[in-house]
Amino acid sequence: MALELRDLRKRFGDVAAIDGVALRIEDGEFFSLLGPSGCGKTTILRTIAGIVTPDAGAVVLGGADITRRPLHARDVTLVFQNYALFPHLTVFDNVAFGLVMRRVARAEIRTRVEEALALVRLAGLGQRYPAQVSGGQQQRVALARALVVRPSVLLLDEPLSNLDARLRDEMRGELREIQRRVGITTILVTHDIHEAFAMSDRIAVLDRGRVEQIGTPTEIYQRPRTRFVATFSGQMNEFDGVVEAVADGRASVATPAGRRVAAAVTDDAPGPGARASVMVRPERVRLDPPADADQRLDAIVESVTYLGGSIRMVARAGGDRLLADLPTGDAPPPAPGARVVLGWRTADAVLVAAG
Amino acid sequence: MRKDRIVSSLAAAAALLALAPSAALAQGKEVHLLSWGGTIQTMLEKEGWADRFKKETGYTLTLVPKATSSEIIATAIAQKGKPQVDVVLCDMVAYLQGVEQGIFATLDRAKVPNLAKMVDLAWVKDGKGVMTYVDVVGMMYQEDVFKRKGWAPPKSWADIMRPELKGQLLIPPVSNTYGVYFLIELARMNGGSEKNIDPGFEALKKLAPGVVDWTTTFAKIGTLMQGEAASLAVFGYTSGFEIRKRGTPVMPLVPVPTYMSPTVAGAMAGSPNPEGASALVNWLISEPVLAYRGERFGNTPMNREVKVTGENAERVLTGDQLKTLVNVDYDTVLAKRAEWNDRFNREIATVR
Amino acid sequence: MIWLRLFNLLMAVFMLAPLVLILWMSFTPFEMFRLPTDTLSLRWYREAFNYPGFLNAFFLSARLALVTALAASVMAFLAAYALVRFRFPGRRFFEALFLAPLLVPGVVLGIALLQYVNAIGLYNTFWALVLAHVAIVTPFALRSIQAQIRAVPEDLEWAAMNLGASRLQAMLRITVPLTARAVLAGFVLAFIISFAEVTVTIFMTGPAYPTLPVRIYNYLSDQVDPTVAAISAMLIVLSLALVLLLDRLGGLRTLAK
Amino acid sequence: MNAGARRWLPFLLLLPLTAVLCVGFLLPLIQSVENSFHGFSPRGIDRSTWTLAAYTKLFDPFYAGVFGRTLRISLIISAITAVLAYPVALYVAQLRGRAQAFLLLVYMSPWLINVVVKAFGWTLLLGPRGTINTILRTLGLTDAPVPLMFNETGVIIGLIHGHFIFVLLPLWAALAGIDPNLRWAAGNLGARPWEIFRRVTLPLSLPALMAGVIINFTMNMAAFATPALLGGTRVQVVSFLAYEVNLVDLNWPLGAAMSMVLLVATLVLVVLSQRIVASGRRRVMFEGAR
Repeated sequence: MALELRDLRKRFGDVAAIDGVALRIEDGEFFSLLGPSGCGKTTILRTIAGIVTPDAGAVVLGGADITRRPLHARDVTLVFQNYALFPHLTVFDNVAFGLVMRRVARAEIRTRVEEALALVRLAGLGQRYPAQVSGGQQQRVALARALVVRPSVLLLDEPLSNLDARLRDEMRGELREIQRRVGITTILVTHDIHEAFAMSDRIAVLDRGRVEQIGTPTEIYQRPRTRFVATFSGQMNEFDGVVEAVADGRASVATPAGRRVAAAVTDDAPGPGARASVMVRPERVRLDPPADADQRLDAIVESVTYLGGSIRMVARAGGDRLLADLPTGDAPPPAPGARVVLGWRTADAVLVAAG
Repeated sequence: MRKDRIVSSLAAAAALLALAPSAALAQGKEVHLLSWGGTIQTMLEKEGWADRFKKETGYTLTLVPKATSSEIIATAIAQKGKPQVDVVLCDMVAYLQGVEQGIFATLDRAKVPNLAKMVDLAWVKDGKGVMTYVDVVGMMYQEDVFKRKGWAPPKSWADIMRPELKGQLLIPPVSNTYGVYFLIELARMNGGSEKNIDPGFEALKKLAPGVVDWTTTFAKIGTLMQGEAASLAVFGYTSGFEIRKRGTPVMPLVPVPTYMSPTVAGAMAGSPNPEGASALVNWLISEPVLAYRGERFGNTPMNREVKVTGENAERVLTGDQLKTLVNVDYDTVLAKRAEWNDRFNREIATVR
Repeated sequence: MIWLRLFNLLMAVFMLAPLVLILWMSFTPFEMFRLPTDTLSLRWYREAFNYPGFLNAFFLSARLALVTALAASVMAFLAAYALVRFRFPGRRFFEALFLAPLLVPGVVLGIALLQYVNAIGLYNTFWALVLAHVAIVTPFALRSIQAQIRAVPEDLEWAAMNLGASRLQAMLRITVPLTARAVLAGFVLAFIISFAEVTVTIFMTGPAYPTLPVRIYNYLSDQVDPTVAAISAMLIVLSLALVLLLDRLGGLRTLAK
Repeated sequence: MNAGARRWLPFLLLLPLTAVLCVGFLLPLIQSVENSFHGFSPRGIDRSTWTLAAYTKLFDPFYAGVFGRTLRISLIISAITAVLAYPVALYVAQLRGRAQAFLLLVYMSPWLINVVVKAFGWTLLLGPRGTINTILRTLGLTDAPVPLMFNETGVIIGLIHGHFIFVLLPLWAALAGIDPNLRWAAGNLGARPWEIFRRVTLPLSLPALMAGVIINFTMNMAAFATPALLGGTRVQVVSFLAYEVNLVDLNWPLGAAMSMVLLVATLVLVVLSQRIVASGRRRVMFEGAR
């Protein structure tokens, strides 16, 4: 079911935890709220669940305003960060809890719980207590417990943050797979960009209670609209300066050091005279750039680090420091101190207003 | 699951509880007597005197037991204006405090026929109460200890000042009825009186360092005497005999001048069952009850017609002896009670 | 460690000494509080059973303590839940009110209660005693329950509500079972304290409801025989039996969480 | 955060206990407060006049002295109890489940026996010819009996015994609840056992110790039966005097005023000590950080 947030606001004392958030999540979509800790993403999730009452704004589910609806009547289930499994109930009883609350018939509870446990690959563990299963299994119990009631929306609050790295990768895929199979509208809260990118249809990047940008993972990564989104979503080479001219979908920025850098822009980009930055992802920077790379710099290599899949080169071009992620090839990379030419395509550079 | 077993056993306990008979209050035919636990309670409930009362009058007698006269009278006063008890039986001094607060009704001679049989002395405050029996203030000493140490047995009140008895004494504090009489005697002995109590306090102050404990209850005196923590005590004469009877070798004696400590009965003003109250007061001063008190405890009945027989008969005072007793100025005692108690607490109680 | 153990043994002896002495003395053949020397006797146990008042008083006290402990632990749980889980005006006032009965001398509270209970027509009723005893034992029950509720993560309740439980259902199905030990401990403490209470009860109880401690207190006012020692000895044995029963039911370990 | 909860819900939950406490405690107490402002004569309370006489009387050095003694004795008892209870709690906390429970029961046992009867037990034990003095004499340690009763010593012994559990219980709960990892971590970082105790165990158990001591202290302040039976008139504490004033003198206004002053004084002390503990805890943590 589609879920809409309309100008949601919530203050805790002096702090605005949610500062006017408006979103629309489509039916069946996997949507992520991404941001650093303290950006208000968990508060938004708890507002949707009904644990937090907003000061202003509305939560609209499938066209119905549920802002004031008691949380137990919302049909929106939440997987808590620490899972919040009931320690005194068995895995089976934990999963059955929501069905019992909905007065589902006993026989049906049995089949549905067993289905749900099978779905998360926990068949046969129903009689154990939460303390008797592993962390990954606990996470899946929490997921089964939230899914078994067939909610309209599934909320996931950093569900993978308590797992070790390998399990996290595994669960990421599994979670996405289950979500696709069930086809449920899902909202994920996370501070991990890789998690958000790997799982989401769309992502909202949040900072200090405000939405910075909404888009597909590709859009967020390749066309960040703000400095915050650009730097939060990965490494960037930055050229700060003043916009000189905007024409034909490209803008050129003059840096204080006298360098001119260009970037592809859209209509709402900062106009001439505005302070702005041109940003380029390190993996877009090429060594000995081909002809289509119209931005070129002479630089001196400072360091080279072998990362397995790529090589991270740090180089200096005048006053600017440049990062370049180069593919590992047969040829050895240039040694520190070597003079090199680095370049990228204007289309790969983005322009954001100065923070 | 074991949690279920706990829950179910609790539930079972709760169910039992609901089924347990709640003490239903019999209405109307009930009389409440506010008095001591202890011997009175044993007499009424264990020895069947409450049943006898019911047989004789038709009323169910319920005792409201308290530990001390002060507690009895405080309970009665707390119910002032809306009493739940009918008859009060306690020590004279405390009883008079109640009279002063106006909680007692005047006894009706017609409804309490036994009043006609009482000695003149027995009238309290124009019929606001009647003395049932009296005890006298006495001393008791450890015969063995005195013999062992070669001390002469005590005979008079003055003996208590003997230097060798320092650290051997149990004396009731002024808050206790016997303590009041003892204070008055100390005052009189030293040229004072109820109206001039200073000499009494001076004497107490002299005694204070030699007092083991300012003891208020019979039970405590018994235990301390039995453990030879002390060897001379001032208390009720009958208590001395009771302790001796229980196997502690104390010898009770009654020094002259002799003070009596009366036990007074009376009806509460506005009591829920005035008829029953009259019947109970009448019964309390009747021959069988007072004869029992005399024979069992050596209490002197205030009913002229009671004949006491048995081993304790000789301890019961005769009519002539009664006339020789000291007349205490109760009006002064009453007016000064709080002041004396306060003074005792300030000047005497903590001296060692 | 050996010193700690030795010290603990010494303290245990100190704790048990007066009890052991009373137990021993209850077998005295003498008519006074006196330790038996060469012969032991059961006469005071016979006396205790011959005296009708004591047996009735025992059942009354047990009934009172049970009702008091049940009422106090349930109401203390509800109140503790409100105090822990909600922020509302007057919270500190309620917290102070629930602890205040601890601070008032029993004598004063007893007389005040006698007057008040008399005035509102509850004198000489069982429920007057329950009211007073709940007030007296609540501070003891409330504390441990409050601490235990605080130890239950609030997210567990939110999770239950999120799955469709109302707040009441979440409390009953999640918080109650998870705090059952503390509530049980509070229940036991409330029971013991109510069963032993003398100072307040002496004044306010009516004739139809003399509790066992009040009976004992009154009995000792002008008698001194060791019947009460025998009664106390039987109470000690009875509570030991109860404790063992509780242990069989698995409750003892829950007491010692 | 209290969505889903209506504003009146907490009050609804508080209602049963509050209602019971109103009838069983608050209203009687208010009546007694009212009494304390009325006049008194042997004829009873004079409800027509209002006066502060009862309170001004309490400024008398004698009453002040009784309050002082009560406070002093209560503090001594709490201090000794804290010192004695700590090692006991440490020991009990490291035992296994059942042994723990049985030992706690030993410490709870003073409550299984009537105060009055217990006082007779103490008389047999502490009296001039009681068990302890007999042992001391037999060992040749004393000739004259050591006075252990009818003085402050008796009251202190009796109340340490009677109110011990109220310090022990919270302290034990706190010590048993400390994550052993913390101690191991401290040991791993090079702390010796004594250091671990001083820097980890003690600070973590301090709030519970303080909570227990506060309950213990308030109970000492209000204790009646034990001081009366073991101390007698020689150790006059506020409750004992309140008993005499209320029952012997029947001066209820003064009795009520005494308990009001006791209640307020104890409350003030409790609040003050909680403040000090709060600031003390900050200091301990700061020290720990150094």
